[in-house]
This record gives sequence, structure tokens and C-alpha cells, in this order.
Amino acid sequence: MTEDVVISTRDLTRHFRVGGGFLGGPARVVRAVDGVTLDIRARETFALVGESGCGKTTLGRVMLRLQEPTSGTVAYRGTDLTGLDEGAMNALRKKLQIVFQDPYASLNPRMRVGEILAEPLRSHGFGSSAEIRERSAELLEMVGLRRQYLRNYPHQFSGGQRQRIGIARALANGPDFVVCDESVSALDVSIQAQVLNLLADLQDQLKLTYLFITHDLAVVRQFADRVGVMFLGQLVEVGRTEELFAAPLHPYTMLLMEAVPRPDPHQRGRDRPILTGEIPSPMNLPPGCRFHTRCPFARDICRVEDPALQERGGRTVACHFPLNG
Amino acid sequence: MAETDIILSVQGLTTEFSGDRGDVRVLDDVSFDVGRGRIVGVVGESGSGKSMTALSLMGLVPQPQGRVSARSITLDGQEISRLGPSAMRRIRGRDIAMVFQEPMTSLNPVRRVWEQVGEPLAIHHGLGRRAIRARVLEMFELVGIPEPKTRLDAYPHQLSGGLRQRAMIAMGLICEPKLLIADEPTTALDVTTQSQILRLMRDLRDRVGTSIILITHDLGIIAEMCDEVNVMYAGQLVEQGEVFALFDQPAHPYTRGLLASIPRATEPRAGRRMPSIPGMVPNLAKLPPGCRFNPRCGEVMPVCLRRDPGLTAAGTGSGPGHTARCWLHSPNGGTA
Amino acid sequence: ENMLRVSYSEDPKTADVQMTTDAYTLPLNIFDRLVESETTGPGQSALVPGLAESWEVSEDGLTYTFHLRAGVKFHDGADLTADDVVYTFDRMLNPATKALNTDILTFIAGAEERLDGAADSVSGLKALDDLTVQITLTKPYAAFLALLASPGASIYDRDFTEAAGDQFGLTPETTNGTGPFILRDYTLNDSQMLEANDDYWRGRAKLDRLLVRVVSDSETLRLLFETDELDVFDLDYAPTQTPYFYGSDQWKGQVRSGPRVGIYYYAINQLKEPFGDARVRKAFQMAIDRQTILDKNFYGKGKLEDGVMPRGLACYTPAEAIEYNPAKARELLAEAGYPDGVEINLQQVSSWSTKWSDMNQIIQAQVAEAGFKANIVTTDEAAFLAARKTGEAEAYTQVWSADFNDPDNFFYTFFSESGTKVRGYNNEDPEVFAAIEEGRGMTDPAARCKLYQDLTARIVGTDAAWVPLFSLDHSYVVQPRVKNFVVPWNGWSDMSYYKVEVE
Amino acid sequence: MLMFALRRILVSIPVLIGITLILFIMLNVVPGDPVALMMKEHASADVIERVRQQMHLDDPLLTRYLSFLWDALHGDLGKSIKLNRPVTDLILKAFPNTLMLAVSAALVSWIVGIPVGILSAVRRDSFLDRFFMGFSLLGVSMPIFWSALLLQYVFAMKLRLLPVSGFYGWQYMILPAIVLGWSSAGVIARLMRSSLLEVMRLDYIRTARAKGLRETGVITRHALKNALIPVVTIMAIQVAGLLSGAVITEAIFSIPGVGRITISAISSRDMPLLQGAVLFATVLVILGNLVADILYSVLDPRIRAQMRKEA
Amino acid sequence: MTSPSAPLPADAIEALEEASFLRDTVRAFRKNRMAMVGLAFVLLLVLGAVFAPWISPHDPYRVALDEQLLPASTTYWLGTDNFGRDVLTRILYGARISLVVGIVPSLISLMIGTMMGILSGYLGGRTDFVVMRLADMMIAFPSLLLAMVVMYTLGANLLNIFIALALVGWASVARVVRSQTLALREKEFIEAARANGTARITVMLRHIFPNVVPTLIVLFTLAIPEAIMWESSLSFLGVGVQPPEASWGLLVAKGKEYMFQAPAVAIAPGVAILLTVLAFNFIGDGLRDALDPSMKD
Ligand SMILES: Nc1ncnc2c1ncn2[C@@H]1O[C@H](COP(=O)(O)OP(=O)(O)OP(=O)(O)O)[C@@H](O)[C@H]1O
Ligand SMILES: Nc1ncnc2c1ncn2[C@@H]1O[C@H](COP(=O)(O)OP(=O)(O)OP(=O)(O)O)[C@@H](O)[C@H]1O
Ligand SMILES: [Mg+2]
Ligand SMILES: [Mg+2]
Ligand code: NI
Repeated sequence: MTEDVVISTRDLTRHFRVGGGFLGGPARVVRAVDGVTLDIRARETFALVGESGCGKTTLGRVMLRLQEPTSGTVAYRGTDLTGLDEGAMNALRKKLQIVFQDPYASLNPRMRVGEILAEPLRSHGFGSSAEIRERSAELLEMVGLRRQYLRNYPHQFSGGQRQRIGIARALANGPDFVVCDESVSALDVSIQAQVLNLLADLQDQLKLTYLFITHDLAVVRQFADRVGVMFLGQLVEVGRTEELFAAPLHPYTMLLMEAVPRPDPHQRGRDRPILTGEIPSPMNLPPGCRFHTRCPFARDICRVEDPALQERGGRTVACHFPLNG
Repeated sequence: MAETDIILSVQGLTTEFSGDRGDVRVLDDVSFDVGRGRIVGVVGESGSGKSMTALSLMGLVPQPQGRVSARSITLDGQEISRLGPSAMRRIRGRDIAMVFQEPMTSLNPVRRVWEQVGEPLAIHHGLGRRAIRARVLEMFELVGIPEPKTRLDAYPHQLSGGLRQRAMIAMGLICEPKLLIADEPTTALDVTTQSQILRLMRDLRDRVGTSIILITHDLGIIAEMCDEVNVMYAGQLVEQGEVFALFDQPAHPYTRGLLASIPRATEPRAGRRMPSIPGMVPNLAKLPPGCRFNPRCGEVMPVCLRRDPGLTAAGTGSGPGHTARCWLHSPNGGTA
Repeated sequence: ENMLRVSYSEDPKTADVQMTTDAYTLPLNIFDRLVESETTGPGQSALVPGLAESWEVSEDGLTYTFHLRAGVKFHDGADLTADDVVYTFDRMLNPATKALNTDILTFIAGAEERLDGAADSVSGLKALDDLTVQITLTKPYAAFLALLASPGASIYDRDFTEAAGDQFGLTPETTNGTGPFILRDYTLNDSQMLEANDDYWRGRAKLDRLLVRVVSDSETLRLLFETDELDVFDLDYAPTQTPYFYGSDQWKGQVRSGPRVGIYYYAINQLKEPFGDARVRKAFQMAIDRQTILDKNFYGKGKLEDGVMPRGLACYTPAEAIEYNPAKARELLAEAGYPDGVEINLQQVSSWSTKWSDMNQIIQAQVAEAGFKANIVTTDEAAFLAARKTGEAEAYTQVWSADFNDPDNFFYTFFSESGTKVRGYNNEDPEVFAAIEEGRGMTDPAARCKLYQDLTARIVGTDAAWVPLFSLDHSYVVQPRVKNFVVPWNGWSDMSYYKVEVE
Repeated sequence: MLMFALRRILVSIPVLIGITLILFIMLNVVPGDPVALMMKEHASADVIERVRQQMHLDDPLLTRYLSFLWDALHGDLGKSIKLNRPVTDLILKAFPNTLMLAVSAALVSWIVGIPVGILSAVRRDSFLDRFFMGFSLLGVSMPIFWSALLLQYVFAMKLRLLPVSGFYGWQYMILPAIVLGWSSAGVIARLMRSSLLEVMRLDYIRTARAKGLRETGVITRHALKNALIPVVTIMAIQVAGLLSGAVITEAIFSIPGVGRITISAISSRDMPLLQGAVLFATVLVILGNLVADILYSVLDPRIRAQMRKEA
Repeated sequence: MTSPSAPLPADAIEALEEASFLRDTVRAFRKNRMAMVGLAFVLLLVLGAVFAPWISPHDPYRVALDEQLLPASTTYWLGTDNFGRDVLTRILYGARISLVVGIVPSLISLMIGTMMGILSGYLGGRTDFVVMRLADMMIAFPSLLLAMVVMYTLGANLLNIFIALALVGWASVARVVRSQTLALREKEFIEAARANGTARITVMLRHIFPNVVPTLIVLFTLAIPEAIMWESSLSFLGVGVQPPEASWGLLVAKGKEYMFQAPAVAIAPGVAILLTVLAFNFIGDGLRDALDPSMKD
């Protein structure tokens, strides 16, 4: 692959066993991530969308090896992460970071902001404690907070502020690749825009690459360069944001987009297809195309054969009968 | 709108909490009407008092810390603001019902779904178990629960989020209330499920004619669902009006800011940066003097820092009943 | 109902007296012995014929011939025969039995061989005919008859006992004796119910039934007694209640008290310094204010003892009084090389009655005045017994009551060569060892008593190997309906209830 | 459910083996000789030695432990050294009494603790609440031997309502059950109260109120079952506590139970008996936990599903 | 890395609320009247225990058989015991042992339990299995018996009481800590620490541990009275603190013998136990309430 690719996964899977064990009967397997092949290019924002439980978070974690993949590989700039030992992996972690969804749960309530920011620096041997303090202050300012706040505890901040602290922590060691797992979903709209702007500015300044996980298609459209749509552990469509929104190839993408309520009362009467039925259990996948049980366009072959991800004019889609084709 | 068409009229609803650090007024003089068969939206950011409005109407504000007062609340012509607890109890669930945000936690995990859904019938109509079961089954069909028979005896954890929310709605509607209050009924759900539930609610309004107060933080939902909108900020109504008027000509700078900062899935990306409202939602215990929005307002005037503007008609060109709490629209503007 | 209800603080665990050394109530009431020691007055006893109607002792004191009473029947109806007697004693000495009381029979010729497994029978035991038993000793032993009157020498039935095997005495079904009562019910840790034996050879007991309850908590015991759930309240189990009962108008007339042929003492391990020095031991003797302890801690219900033999024991004469004199004790200590006092250890066992730890605390305080810095060491019983065997045990206080009325029971137990090892090395005087051996075989009572009196002077007076404290009375409180309640001669809690009556 | 129970029991086997092994080692490395103890004052060293050999007490530790395990597997717990009776017999006789005591104490603690907890929660911060909580704290902070004496004195001695001690019928069980149950009643009442208050804050309680349900209905129909779940957990843990308390209660009330056997077994180094008694007590505790789990599943359908899945 | 060239959008963030976790807790705690009363009592007790030799009116070991079981008087405020020792003095000295017996084993079992619980919960897998089976054993083993076995086998002294009580106590602590650790392990801040390459031991020490501390504090305040009660049970069975040392448990157990003659001898130390247990319970409740909401906000 070219220099340009920051993260590339090949056939990445992550399964969870639930239940089972000693005399516990057969264990069941949740295929949280089930064969994902994906390249994320330098300095792009790659958005991952999909319904709850489709495996977005798991994919993000496996990419950072916060969870071990069941099979497949993840490479960071050509280095296969799956083969690294603990020490080598920890050394690489300064380049691979994550910002979480929950601004409340992602900061240790018992640590001051200063300690929270100093910890990653210390883990990577940043320097003297004076240097660390200075760097922490810089980080705070970088995310738009005053350096005096180093001495405060997380619960003294609002949600938006906390999210900024979480971002500052991710930036501490000068990362290259940052996973933002629903990083703005919990915020109020007015704050959400502030944080998105901050993320955009930081990306420009620090030449970051984002994996932006969200269920909010509107945010995706305004923020991402490319989009991957996930359904039950698999990518069903990948493409440039504008192209994908302009003309979705996969029926699921289309239905997902249609489901988003539009903040314009004049559009309310519009006739739109809606996605029916419930998302199947990842423990009990239907045969054939995983989407066929909910797909308004499903035909016989969809019930039998699992469509492979195929190229289509610079985009990829996993569907026997892509739309707009 | 004719007087008789008003199912709920709220005047001067004020709710206060006494806490560790003195009293906090979480609702300040909230007044609005709900017309028969109408869906009235309440929108606002977290902590602005949306849920508290609903709970105050229902008489469910946590006691003894919370105190609710109102000049008047009439439900279908009946004054209910001064009812005692037991009289209020008879209204709850029968005349006003409520659907809560979290379908996961709002159902009792240890009791079967049909018992819970049918309970209002037992309470208010003293129906027997068989009758209740039959009625619940009907309601399940009405709210579009697939295979309703088999779901009757399910426990909540055996249902998906969407089904649970449908069951909650069935519970709300089972006594055919005059008013249904839905507090963020879809926030916890996926977009696809959300659109199903929203469509269901609108269908039900159309068929059954229930009036609905729909509480949400999502202007998209407001746009899709509501006839009228109340925008809340820091415990106050800052703007109210017909949905079209409000979206087309938002009067309050906060509403405008909100509308501007919502990312839109339908429009191509405008630029790298999005418009946003600076600052953060104020702490109710430490409100700024004057207009509560003044620290974040781009059009702040000296008067805004001193005095709270009342709700007044929202300028020219806006329809009747479009009001805003802003000096920009007050008769003598910022000069006062 | 004609039932007597009494209580003990611990379960007897068995009626088989060969298997216990501390719970004799069941054996005393269920079985008989060839000879019985009968209480003749407070602290006084006499040996009277039991299952043996009469007996002869040979001139050399080695051969005893017992003539059994005819017509005595066991509870199951079997007749008592000489063979049963032979069997009973042989069983005790049979190593397979693992009997505990074998000491009382070791004088019998061939007993040691049998115990060691070298012989299949005891040569000195013979049934001459159905009703005549002949026992031959290896050497004369003056107290042999008294020994045979001790509970351990209870007589069993051969057929029944053999069939019951090692479960003999554990349940009513596996218990069979000739005694006045029949074991009817036995619930471990709760109670035993005994019923009068209608065919008892001395005539039926006055009681129809005897209920023996196990009550370990002393306050509960008092409440039981006061709510009329018990007929006899043994103050030994609740000494702190003494002033109450003696002072109560309701109860003071119901107190039954008698002397105890038993002595409270301090055993001193001479292997442990500084107690190797007789002067230190003497100082310790003199540093204890025994009268105060007796008066205050035991409410004055007893007498000081100055010798090895407590009053009531055969051969008892008052020994030279031990003086309480802390100043002199201090001098003695200084003489022994401890002018600044000396540290000593006093041992106690956690599961023993708190009276021992009370005494230790008092003594600890008292001897401090003489310069002893006493530490109290507490261990559990198993550890204590193990330590005592190996000579590691510290000085400890205990009581010894007569098993049978003979000085040997005291001297041999504590001061013989084998006894002192078991007791924790409280004597190391070879002359005393020899004298005690000699005394066992002496047949002249007067000379024998003289020997023991001299030994007392030597052990307690000169050598200070033993700190006699006092002997206590044993007091009971009985319900008014209880008649004929007599405190046994030795002052034991274990007694025969044959003669007791209730109204 | 059966499978679940089976599974739980199988899982506790290593626990049982561990416990017996620890006991075995502890009691063997320490000074003290059961035989010497058994024979007390009168036995000579030779006799003791002989008996020791006969009882295989001089075999290596591991040999003895393994043979204990082997016999235990065959239902033979050996014979008590001190009591000379088969351990199984002894325990089977004593066990019902202890069980009875523990169960009646548990009943007392539930019958008293749960309603008191509920009332306190409902009348939160009222005089009644304070009174009840004070009373239950009293139970928690009074040594058993103290409350025993107090109750004996009042009910048996002064009022003559109940027997002082012994175990010859149900009346005899009342005082011990109260004494033993009091402290856990206190714990349960306090837990019930806080658990109910906790549950009353939950969303579905608000839902129930929104239906117009009366407060009593809210509590009995919605809050109670949920609030009982943590209480059940504590109940299970308290089984062990009850057994410990039974040791003292049995001694004071002269109840012929396992506790008293065990105490004397410890002090007389009576290994077989001690092993047996502890084995039984442990089994009881494990069973208590099992019962709690089953109760759980009765109370909470989610756990029921979990168990079905696990089994 | 360079710091940003152009300043990022400044947000108009208001001055932060002046509050800290500790201050919040202290404030909430101080509002709880019962808890403050409890605290005051315990402080008084600790002072009394520490300064017992100076403030107690009499010698706790002096045996004066002439003054046995005297009723309360101006010399002996609570009367005397069976050796004529001043009951008040004995209680003050007993407080030293009872408090130490309450605190030290609770600390030990808290320490062991916390370590085991965190290891078990955080590492999971085989460690978890082994530790939890060990804990099961300790919990399944009737605890008084376990304590007695220890006391009998190691001998009855203060140190062994500690061992016995700690052996009994750590398992339930470990369970609580483990379940908290399991919950914490799923928290995003732990994940964040891992994502930063923080060593496991550091995660456990700096992230998990401080977050279980509030629970530990509450457990501690509840473990103390429990240990005091346990000691009294052991003393009753004769395997607790040995005379002439005084612990409350021993005083009560011994005093019971004189319950009918001089009830004060047993009641006074009993009341001391009662009040202390109550006080610690109040403190524990207060702390639980004070620590809880701040965890949530
Ligand atoms: N530790 C785990 N053990 C078992 N199953 C798990 C685990 N973590 C995730 N899963 C399952 O894997 C699937 C994917 O989960 P994941 O959290 O990646 O979804 P997601 O797309 O991030 O959903 P959401 O939008 O709700 O965050 C889900 O079915 C989830 O239940
Ligand atoms: N029990 C209470 N005691 C004190 N203040 C409370 C209490 N409950 C709510 N509040 C305060 O009342 C205000 C309004 O809360 P409310 O729940 O109505 O907000 P909301 O608009 O529904 O927000 P969200 O979108 O987060 O649900 C908030 O500032 C909240 O902190
Ligand atoms: Mg996720
Ligand atoms: Mg809300
Ligand atoms: Ni959303």
C-alpha cells in the first residue's frame, strides 16, 4: 500500500463468546466485527455509521488493539499491529488515540485535569514534571480551556468542556490517528457544533487522521470525507461523503438516510420509504445477505448468497442489486 | 383557535427545587396552550426544563424538594392546578398520560409487559384481568407490535428498544387520554426505529385524535412532527409559535443559533467549520442578570444585561401567536 | 411425677467408664462395682460391699478373693457371674479397647503384658467359680480395694458388652449394667434420661426417673433452676451465684454443702527458671495471700490447705502452715539472686472455667508485691497438654479431687517419677520417688500414714515443690421437694442418686 | 433450573476440598494431641502412643488427608476421636436442630426485617423510621450472649411465658430464634429500607405513578420485588453468619446442634468430627446461596433467563 | 509538536464552580447530624483510649479484693468489678484494645480484600477464578469457626485475633471490590488509560483504586463494629483477648457472670460497645450518603 494509508485492516473479525463454559451448554458467538477490510488515508476523516450494535465501537477498538482481533490484521502505516508484543504496542500507542462518547465516564472522577493530561505524557516518558505541567497547560489551551483548570476535577466541568479535556488527553503525545467514538453524540446541538469545529481545526493544525464513529448521519455529512456504512459487523458500503449522500448504492444506506428527520417542516409531507422490522441479533445471523430480512428490494438470491464487497466507480458496496446503478 | 379547542392551558407554571445551596427555580413562569388533536413540541437543550414541565403538569415532581405553582392549569376546561394528590392521581394515566424517554428503564423489569401496559385500566376502570388482556392485545395491534399475542407475556428485557417504546405508547394510550405527553420518546432509539415510532405517533394522533406534547432536543423531530413549538432556554420559554413560522422566521437569537448549528444531512457540506452558539448552557443556580441568554447572544444590547424581556409578539411578519422573549422584538426595542 | 432433674455443664459423652476419665455420673448410677465407697458423713467415707458380698485378702497382700452376690441381674436380665468381672477388667486392659482408666488395674499380675499386647489374657484374673473371682497382684498395694470402688472399676456384662463393641455405653441400646438406674434416652449435648431399675438388688431407687441435662451457660443454669426446670443447682458451675443463694431468704435453707476431698494447688515446673531454685518456689508459696483469695473469690466457703493431702483424705493431718509474707518472699528472692524481682509465667487454658484465669489474675497481682513479675500465658487445652508432656508448660493452677480415698491417689499422681512427668515436672527428688513407690506396697496403715505425712513436710515444706492453696466446700442448692440429697464424700459433682427422693 | 443447581454444586466441590484441606493442615501443624487430650490426666505416655498408632495419627499428613477424602467420597466421614461415634451419625442428629435454629432465626429476621424496612422507607425520616432503625441497630450491636440473657430474663424468668433453655418443642425455639435473628433482622431492615428508597427513585416507579397508581400500589406492585433482590443476596450471605451465631446461641440455650459439636471438636483436635461438621456447614452455606439464586430467579425474570442460558 | 499558531475559538467559559470532591463530601457529611454525633463520639473515644493512662482515675490492673463489685460512687463512677477494679478505667483501657481490634484487622482485611478484588476483577481469567474460589471458601466457611480454629491453633493473643478476623473479613471485601472493579473496567477512562499505553499496574493503582476508596471507607466504618462484635464473641468463647488485659468483649463476657449481682459490670462495657457500633454505623451511613451523589454528578 502507499504511504498514504494510515490504517489498513484486512478481513478483520472480532467475535465474542457469550454464556457457555463449564457445564453451561454451548457458548454462543456474537460476530461483532465480521470481516472488515478497510483503508483509512492520511489526514482524512473517515466516518463509520450504522445502527446500534452493528459493531462500530468494536471495530474502532480492535483497530487500536484495545481488544484483540479474533482474526485478520490491522496495520498502522505498514506495521502489522496484530503481531506486536505488549511493549512495542504500548510504544506505538502515542500515535493511535481515542476520544470517547461519554464525557462523564471517560474522565476519572478522582483525578485532577492536570493528572489526567499528565498521565499519557508520563507513560511515554515525556520529560521532567515541569515540562509535563507546561505541556498539559498547552494542551488545555489548545482545546480552548484556560490553563488554570489543570487543578480542577472533571465534575466541575460541563459536558462540552469535559469532551474537550478528553480530546486534549488524546492529543497529549502527538497522535497520528484518532478514533472518535460518538465523541459528540452526547452533547447538546449548540455545544456539538463547537466541538466539531475544534476537531476540524485540530485536524488541520496537527495533520490528524480521524476515524469518526457516529450514528448521526447529519454530522457525518458535514464533517467526514469518506463514509463507511456498517451493518451487523460488516461494511456494506464505503464511499466519499458527497457521492454517498448524493446517490447511495446500498439500500440500507438509502433507508438510513431517509430515516433522519429533517429540520425543515416544509419537507415533512414527503413520501419516503421507511425501514421496517428489527435489526437481527448478531448472535443469530440470517443466511445470505444480512440485510435481506429488512430490505424492500430483496430477491431470492439475497436470501441465499452473501454479497461480496465490490468496487463501483471508486466506491465499494456489498449488494447484489445496488441502487442508482 | 377557539377556546373550546384548547385541551390544556398552562399559565404561569413555576417550579422550584430547594437543595443544598438554596432554592433553584427550574421553571420560570411557563405558559402555553395545547389545542385538541394538536402536537405541540417543546424543544431545548439539556437542562432547560423540558422534562420538568412535563412532570409539573403530571404532578410528579419529586417531593418534598420540588415545589410547583401555577396561576392556572386547565385540562379540558377543568382547573387542575389546585387539586389534591388523590384527585390528581385520578387524572394521571386517565386524562393525561406520559411516555418517557428511556424505554429500557421506564418499564418494570420484573413484571410482564401486558400487566404493566394494562395497569391503568385496572386503576381507573377496575377492569378484570381477562378484559385487560384483551384490551392490551388490541392496543399492541394498534401500536404495531408484531406478533402481539406472543409479546403479551414477555418481560421487558425480552423486547427490543423499539418494541418497548411501542409498549410504553400503548400504555399511555390505553385509557384514551385527552393528552399524551411524550418526553423524548425516541432519543434512546436508532434513527430507523425512531422514524417508525414517530410515524406511529403521528398516525395515532390522526386516527385517535389525541393531543400530544412532544418533548425533544432534536429540531428535526419538531419539524417533522409538530404543529406548534415551544423553545425553552434555562427554565423559560424563549419563543413559541406555529412550526412553520418558527422555522421560517425564528425570532429569538437562541432559536436562530440552534437552527444554524444543526448539522443537516440533506445539504452538502458548506465549509469546514459550522456555525455554533458560543458559550455554554447556564447553570440555573447562577443565572446572569437580565436576559438569560445574554452571555451567549451575538446581538446583545445594554438592556439585555439589565432586564428580562417578557414574552412578546415576535416582530412583524410573524403569524399570530408567535412570541419571543427578546428585547429585539419588544415594542420599544433596546431603547427601554 | 417422681423425677429428679439435675444438670452438668458438659456432655458425659459415654456411659462406658473405661472410656472416660471425667464424667462419672452415668457409670455411678448405671453400674455397680465390686466394692463401693459410701459417704458416711461430710467428707467421710467407708468401703462397703457392692457386687462382692465379701472378700478375703491373702497374708502377703497379693491375692484378693471376691465372693459375688447371688441373683444380681443386669438390666437386660442376664445374671452377674464371676466371668463378667474377669471380662470387665480384661476388657479394660485389652489394648484393643483403648481404655483410659487402666491405671487402676496395673497392679494386677499380667496387666502390663496384656496392655502391651504380649499376652491374650491377664494372668492375675481368675473366675474360680460362677460367683468367685480371684485377683492376684504383682506386689502388695494398700489402696487396691479403694481403687476397685472408684467409678472406673464398674462391672459390665460379657455377652452384651462384647456384642456392643466400641459403641458400648453410647446409647441406651448399647448400655447395660446392674445399677439402680437404666439408661433410657441419650441425646448428645442435651440430656440423658435414666429410669429406676425395678429389679435392683439393693431395692428399687426412690426416684422413678433421673433427668440429666447438659447446660453449659451458668446464667442459663440459674434461670433454669429459678424457673423450676431443675431440681439441683450445682454452685460449682456458677460460683458467682454463691452470695445470692446463701443470702436469699428463699434459698438459703435449701443449700446443701459438704467438704471436698480435693485441693487447689499451683504446679510448678522445676525445669523452668527461676523455679529450679527451691528458694524461689518458697517465695512464691509465701507471696500468695490464700486466705484473701478464699474469702473474696470463693466467698470463704472452704479451708486453707498446707499439705499435699486435703482434709477428708485418709492419713490427713494438718501440715505446717504456710505463712503469707511478701516481705520474706522478697528476701528469699534476693537470696536466690533476684533482688530486683524476677519474671515468671503462669499458664492457663482458654477453655477452662474462668475461675482459673480469675485466680491467676489475683495471684499475678499478689505476687507482684514480692517481686514476681508474672505473665499470664494462655493456650488451648491440646497445646497445654502437649507442652506439659514435653516439660514446656509453665506453672499452672488446678484442683485435684480424690478418685479413691487413699493418699496414693495424690502422691503418686503428682510426685512419683512417672507422675511428675505427666504433671509437668513439678518434682525431681529421687528420694521422694522411691518413698512413693514404697508407700504403695506398705501394709501397716500407721507407718504408711507417717510416710505420707513426712513426705508432705519434705515436698511442701523443705522443697516447696507444691503450692497448696485451699480445699473448697461443694455447695448445691436444691428445690424444697428434693429430699435426702447428700454431698458425696469426695465432694464431686458426679454422684449416685440412688438414695435421693423427691416429693 | 436443575442443571443450574447441579452446576453450582459442582463448582463448589473445589471449595469444599479447599476448606477441608486448609482445616486439615491448620489443625495438624499446631501443637496438641487429640489422644492426649482425650485421655486427659490419667493416661500414661505409652497408652497414648499406642492409641495414636491405632488411629493412624502418625501417618503422613497427605496420606491421612487422602484417605479422609476417599472415605468421605464413600459417605464415610470416619469416627469422632472424642465421641467415638460415627461422624455422619453425630452430624445427622445434630444438624436438624441447627438447621431448625438457623431457619427459624432466618424466618424471624425476614418476618421482622422486611416489613420494618418497608415501613421505615415509606415513613422515611419519621419517628417510626428512627425508632425502627434504632431498634435494628440495637440488634446489630448487641452481643448475642447479651441479648440472650436479656430475653431469657424477661420472657422466661419474669414473665414466665417461654422456657429458658433446652430444645423440646417449638416454644423452645422462640427465644433462640429471636436472639439469633435479631441482628440479621436489623441488617435486613436497614438494607430493605435503603434498597426500597433506591428503587423508588427509578424510572419505572415514575411510570407507575404516571398511571395514577396509589403509593401503596406503587410499592407493593412495582417497587417491592425489585427492592428485594439485594436483600436476598444478603440473606444468602447471612446463612454463614447465622451458623456462626448458632455456635453461641446453641451453647446458651443448650441446643444440641452442630455448633456445639464443632466447638468441642476444635478444642479437642477431633479432626474427623471437625471436618465433618465444617463440611456440613459449608454445604449448608452453599445451599443457602443456591436458594438465594433460585429466589433471585423467582424475583427477576432477567436472572431467570441468564440461568437458563448458563445451564 | 507545535503549539497552535492561531488561537482556537475562545469559548466564553464562566468561572468554574468553586468546589472539590472532598469539600462536597465534607459538606454533605457535616449536614448529617447523626453522622456528626457518631464522629464526635468516636473522636472522644479515641482520645479517651489514647490518653487512658492519664485520664483514667484508677489502675486498670490493680486487684483490690476488698472492693469487689462496689456500686457506682464518686470514687468509682461506674462501680468496681469482681477484683475491685474500677469499671470505668477498665472500659477506657478496653477501648484501646477494642478499637485496635476493630481497626487493625479491618484494615488488614480491607487491604487484602482490595488487592485481591482489584486483581481478580481487573485481570479476570484464571486469577479471577482462583481468587474467587478462595473467597468462596472463606465465605462458605462459618466464620466464627474459622476464627476459633485460628485462635486455638495459633493460641489466643491479640496478634492472632487480628489474623483470625482478617482471614474472615477479606473475602467479602474482595467480592465487593471485584464487582466495582468489573464495573469500572468497562468505564471509558480506563479504556483511555489503556489506549495511552498505561501499564496495567498503574491502571489498577491510579485509576481503579482511587475509585473504590469511597466504598472502602464505608466498608471500613462498617467492618470496625463488626470486628468489635466478633472479638466479643471470641472472648465469650474463651479464645479472645486474655485477662488481665481488658477488651470490651471480654469485659462483657466476664461481666455476664455478675449480671445478677452487679449488672453495671456487664452493662457498662456493653453500652460502650453499643454506642461505638452505633457511632460507626452512623458515620458509615453518613459517608455513604456523602460520597455517593458526588460519584454520580
Ligand atoms: N465485551 C463484549 N461481550 C459480548 N458482546 C459484546 C461485547 N462488546 C460488544 N459486544 C456485542 O457486539 C456487538 C457490537 O457492539 P458494538 O459496541 O461494537 O456496537 P456499536 O455499533 O458501537 O453500537 P452502539 O451504537 O450501541 O455503540 C453488539 O451486539 C454487542 O452486544
Ligand atoms: N430533583 C431535582 N433537584 C434539583 N434540581 C433538579 C432536580 N431535577 C431536575 N433538576 C434541575 O431542573 C432543571 C431542568 O431539568 P429537566 O430534566 O427538566 O431538563 P430537560 O430539559 O428535560 O433536560 P434533558 O434534555 O437532559 O432531559 C435542570 O437544571 C436540572 O438540573
Ligand atoms: Mg458504540
Ligand atoms: Mg429531560
Ligand atoms: Ni441524537
